[in-house]
Amino acid sequence: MQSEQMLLLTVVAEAILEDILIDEVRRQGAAGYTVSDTRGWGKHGKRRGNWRQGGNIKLEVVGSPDLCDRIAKQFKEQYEADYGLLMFTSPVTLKN
Amino acid sequence: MQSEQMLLLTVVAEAILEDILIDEVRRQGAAGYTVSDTRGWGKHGKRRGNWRQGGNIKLEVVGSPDLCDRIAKQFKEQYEADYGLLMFTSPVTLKN
Amino acid sequence: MQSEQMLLLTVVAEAILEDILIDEVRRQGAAGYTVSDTRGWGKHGKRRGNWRQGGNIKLEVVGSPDLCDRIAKQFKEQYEADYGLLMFTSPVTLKN
Amino acid sequence: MAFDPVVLFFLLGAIAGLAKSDLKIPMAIYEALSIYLLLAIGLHGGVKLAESELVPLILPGLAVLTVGALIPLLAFPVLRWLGHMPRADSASIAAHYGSVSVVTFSVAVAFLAARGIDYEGHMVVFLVLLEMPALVIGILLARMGTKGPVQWGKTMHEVFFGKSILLLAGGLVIGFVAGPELMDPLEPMFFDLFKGVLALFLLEMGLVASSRIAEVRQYGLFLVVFAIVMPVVSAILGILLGWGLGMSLGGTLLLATLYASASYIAAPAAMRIAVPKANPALSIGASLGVTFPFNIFLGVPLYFWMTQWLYSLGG
Amino acid sequence: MAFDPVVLFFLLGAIAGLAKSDLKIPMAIYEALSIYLLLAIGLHGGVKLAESELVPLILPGLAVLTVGALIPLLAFPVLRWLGHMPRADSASIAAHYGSVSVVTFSVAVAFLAARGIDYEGHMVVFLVLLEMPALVIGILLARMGTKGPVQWGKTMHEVFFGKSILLLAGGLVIGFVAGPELMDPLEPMFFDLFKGVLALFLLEMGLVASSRIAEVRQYGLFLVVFAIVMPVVSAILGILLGWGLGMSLGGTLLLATLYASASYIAAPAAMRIAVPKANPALSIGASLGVTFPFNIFLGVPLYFWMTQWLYSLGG
Amino acid sequence: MAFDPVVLFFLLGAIAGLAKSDLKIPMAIYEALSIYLLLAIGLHGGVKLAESELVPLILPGLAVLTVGALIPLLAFPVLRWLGHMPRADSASIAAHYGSVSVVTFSVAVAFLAARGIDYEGHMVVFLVLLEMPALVIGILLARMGTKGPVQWGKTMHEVFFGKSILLLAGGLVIGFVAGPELMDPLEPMFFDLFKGVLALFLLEMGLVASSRIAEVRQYGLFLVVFAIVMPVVSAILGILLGWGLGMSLGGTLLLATLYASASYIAAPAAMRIAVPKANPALSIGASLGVTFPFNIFLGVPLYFWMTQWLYSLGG
Ligand SMILES: Nc1ncnc2c1ncn2[C@@H]1O[C@H](COP(=O)(O)O)[C@@H](O)[C@H]1O
Ligand SMILES: Nc1ncnc2c1ncn2[C@@H]1O[C@H](COP(=O)(O)O)[C@@H](O)[C@H]1O
Ligand SMILES: Nc1ncnc2c1ncn2[C@@H]1O[C@H](COP(=O)(O)O)[C@@H](O)[C@H]1O
Ligand code: NA
Ligand code: NA
Ligand code: NA
Repeated sequence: MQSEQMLLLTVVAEAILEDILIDEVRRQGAAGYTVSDTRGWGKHGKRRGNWRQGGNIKLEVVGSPDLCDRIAKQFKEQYEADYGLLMFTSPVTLKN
Repeated sequence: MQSEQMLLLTVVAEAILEDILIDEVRRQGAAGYTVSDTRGWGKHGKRRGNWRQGGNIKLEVVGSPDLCDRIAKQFKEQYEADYGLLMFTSPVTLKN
Repeated sequence: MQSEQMLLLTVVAEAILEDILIDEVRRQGAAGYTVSDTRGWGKHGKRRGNWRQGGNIKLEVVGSPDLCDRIAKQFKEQYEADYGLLMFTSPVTLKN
Repeated sequence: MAFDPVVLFFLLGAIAGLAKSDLKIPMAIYEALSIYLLLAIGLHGGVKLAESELVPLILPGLAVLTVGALIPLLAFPVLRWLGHMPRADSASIAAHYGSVSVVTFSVAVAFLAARGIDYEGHMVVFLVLLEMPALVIGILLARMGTKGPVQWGKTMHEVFFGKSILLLAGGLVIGFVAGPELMDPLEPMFFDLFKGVLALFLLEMGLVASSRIAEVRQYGLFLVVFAIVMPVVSAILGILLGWGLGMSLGGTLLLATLYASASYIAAPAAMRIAVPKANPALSIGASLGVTFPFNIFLGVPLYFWMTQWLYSLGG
Repeated sequence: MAFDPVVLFFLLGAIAGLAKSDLKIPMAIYEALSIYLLLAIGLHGGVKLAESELVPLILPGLAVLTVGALIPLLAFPVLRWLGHMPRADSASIAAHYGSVSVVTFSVAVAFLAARGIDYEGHMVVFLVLLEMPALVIGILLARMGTKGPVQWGKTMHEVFFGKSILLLAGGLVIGFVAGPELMDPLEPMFFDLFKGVLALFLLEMGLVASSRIAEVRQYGLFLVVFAIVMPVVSAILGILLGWGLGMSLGGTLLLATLYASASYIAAPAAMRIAVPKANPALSIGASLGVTFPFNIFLGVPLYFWMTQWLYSLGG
Repeated sequence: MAFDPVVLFFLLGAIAGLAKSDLKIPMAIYEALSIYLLLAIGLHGGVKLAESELVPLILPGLAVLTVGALIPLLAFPVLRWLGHMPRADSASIAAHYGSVSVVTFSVAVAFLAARGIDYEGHMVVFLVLLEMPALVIGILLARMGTKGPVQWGKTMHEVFFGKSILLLAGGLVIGFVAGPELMDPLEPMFFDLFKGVLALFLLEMGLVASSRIAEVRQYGLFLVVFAIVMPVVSAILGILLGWGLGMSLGGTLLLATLYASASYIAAPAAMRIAVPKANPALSIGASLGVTFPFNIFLGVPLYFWMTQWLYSLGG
């Protein structure tokens, strides 16, 4: 994993999408993912996080630029139009 | 949003500041924000997160360097002296 | 803290390691740390986060490249073989 | 009118929300309270069911289902052509109003208990049955005239194995299998505390609803009026059907309340997956911000009064 | 001295904390327990109040408030000039000690219940009233001699619509409006479980307090002595006032306990916003790490003994 | 066989898990339920202990401990040489089966209560005592033949001040010190609700176990057979010992259940730190995915039947 430049893909999305997004990440061949609960505000209004599905999740995947691109492209096509969604990547250096 | 280099501004602060910080972020014109609960330790001692106001929040804003600078400057002036506060930015590439 | 390029070291690990990892971070001389609860999946299988020790934590430390390296090296030696562990760094600009 | 104290907890929550108080029910507690209520209602019904005969329930059950299916079919054209709302939103809102609210049902149960009025044990079976069909109808209404595959598998899974149906039906079966005697040691938890938990849940509902009222206001008067008139119309259907089926006074009130109530746990989850184009703020805003408080404060007493009036004629 | 088992839970929590056990009460549970306690105390008081007359309470209420306002004014100069503490810290600590602790009050209520001693229902009204004024006085003390605007709006909002006041007052009103009869179905939740929830809360308090003791030690002996002497002085004021007002033995103990107790829910939140220069570790360390355990283990029995002694003279 | 309704909650949870329902018990609630159960079991035992004499317990206690220590020593060679498992895994699994499960014990307590059968109060003392030694033996077994320092300090701390022992022992002492009378106001919380909380906990256990069953299947039939045969063998040891010590029927069933049960709270935490090379999926999979459901559905009734049979001979 260490030779190539790796990216961290961060996806913030409505909590109801958690299982669907995770399945996609595994299908695309990621080596792992990390999920946490968040709340927030954006174009789709306020996500208070009072209850599970009224909040957001943050899904993070460390992978090759190619993998991150593929995942982001897929999510953009399928979910951006109808769901709260924010995606960005940043360069990281793996330490293990 | 995509043409320019975007930054991710991360703010770790005492949980009691959540509403105040969020108001400021919206006033400065951010397009959104994401909040999560954290705990930690720093110059102001240990923040165990046993109860809501004994913990920290992490507030994240993706925006232009200018926006992030403005927000960070405002927070630094108003809260750094008296409250637990950590702020940093990192470059990100938007994917939606 | 501002002159030198700083790094954000992110460590995702089994929740049971929280106290041990934190002690090490302080021993290595970090100025602070931030912890949050996460769940995920990787080489060591699924970490559902149903209960405290069935989930992961995310430990974040902002520090000099040298500090982050020392911490990551120590964790790699002691925990990588036997525990779920992911570590990476990314460059950040301190704003306070 | 002397309000049951539980609805005052809703008021307290709403005040806290409107006053932007720092009072917050943690998400984990909200989830736990809703799990408790679903289970307890199911267990309660199961125990009552264990004491009644099942075969004579089949025909009335079908009637209750059929009339229940009319509600979204009635609501949809009103929303679409009277309200000029997009197809997806009309379908989603229709589904919410065709489905049912466990908490509104619980408030009506408490209303009866406070007056010492009994009701048929199988009402909880109807509650379980009524939760689903409206969701399917809503999805079909949303699909008509559009193309592309609907995620049926995922959606049906969401509905059948969603926690609402699962806990209600699970509790029903456990209560039925165990019967009153074996359930005895579980009574302090699932029966004695029921109204207290309901009160705490209503506190949280008030907090949430207060934020939804502001949102629904944006969408104009039509939706607010719909959110008040629709439940009354549905309740009248329920009262007539209950009376026609020869149900008890209490049972008829519960049926009217079921028809009048709008879902905000199962429906939003299912609709978000199956009809992504529908704006959830609209449907939740109407059902939680308007219909829910209307029902618990005015609706239930009104339906009770109407039922009593009808039954005094018939008797 | 036979301790009430609830205070032993505090001890257990403190031992777990000092031994660095992995026992942790999740944040959501802590929040839920505190919401419960505030509501239950409010409801309890409301029901009792529904049975008493309100008008004769106005004068005693004013007296209780006035003497209560003396406490922070007494504490401030001691902290500032005897303790050589910064103005902001002196003011903030004074506010904490002028305000009240619902859990200490609850322990005293349990103490009376275990002995079958009754008390005036309006004590909870005093609890609500006493929570606020000291905070305002503390803020004013902090402002004197400094410039720049105080965030009054935000602070007053924090105080009045903070969850403490809101739930206490809300519970009080609901209990009062509903009265004993309608509250009956809520009893298993809000009355029968009260002491059990208090025990669990004290377990968590022990965990937290144990970490605070270490912190307060850093600030030297003065603060520790203050955190023990101040409550005793305040309690004596309360005993004399209760006696002067002709209150019952139980009521006087509760008044003494209110005066003696130091806030650690409402005050820290309000002071953190209004007096940001004050170090919260100092005020919470003293109130939670020293005064709270002192009060529940030694203070309450001591104040009871003093009250009994005074009343045996008078009787 | 009429199942106690509490075990049906396990089934409901397992069905929800296997059907990939969205039902989830929030982590905070899981933690709270387990804290409650540990405390309540401790308090229960403490109160019962307050009514019995302590000195005559020393010799039986030693016997129970000695036989208990045999269990991991018996399990280890079976796993290592019959199952060809790595040393670390064999040791860790042996430790899990030598230690005990509080929830399995609770189900047996409920089993007795439903049948009105009494048992010795000091069984909870045995529960506390049996939790630890197997963990130490497991660690020693893992160390034999390997080098490098074992983190004894950390591990012993994990065991002695882990929440399991701390809450059980703490509850025991509080219940003992307070005695039945002072514990009275805590009864609605810690006694009346016990079975209801157990039901909710079993719901969550079902959810978790369902995901573990899939995992344990990967490791082949040997582990599954071990996870069923081992508890039966241990139970037989317990029945013979209880009978030999002249314990009551109820006490002997509880002893058999303690021996038969495998830990999944204290042991996993301790082993993860002390024997990091052991794969936790194996030990938790076996104890939670197989042994736990086996014990609550079939084991406890079986051990009861065996105990009754033996006692009918002896009697
Ligand atoms: N500029 C932003 N910075 C940080 N988080 C954002 C931003 N925009 C959106 N988000 C997060 O992404 C979620 C969905 O965004 P949206 O689709 O814009 O509603 C929001 O609820 C926020 O949590
Ligand atoms: N060097 C650091 N790395 C990561 N997090 C930090 C660091 N310093 C401070 N923090 C976080 O920021 C909060 C406030 O910091 P402080 O003002 O230094 O007490 C702490 O409670 C930590 O959660
Ligand atoms: N490629 C990845 N991207 C994001 N998170 C990961 C990745 N790999 C592992 N993780 C996280 O690190 C934890 C431990 O990883 P592992 O040791 O691979 O099981 C997992 O449970 C995930 O939460
Ligand atoms: Na309906
Ligand atoms: Na006071
Ligand atoms: Na065992």
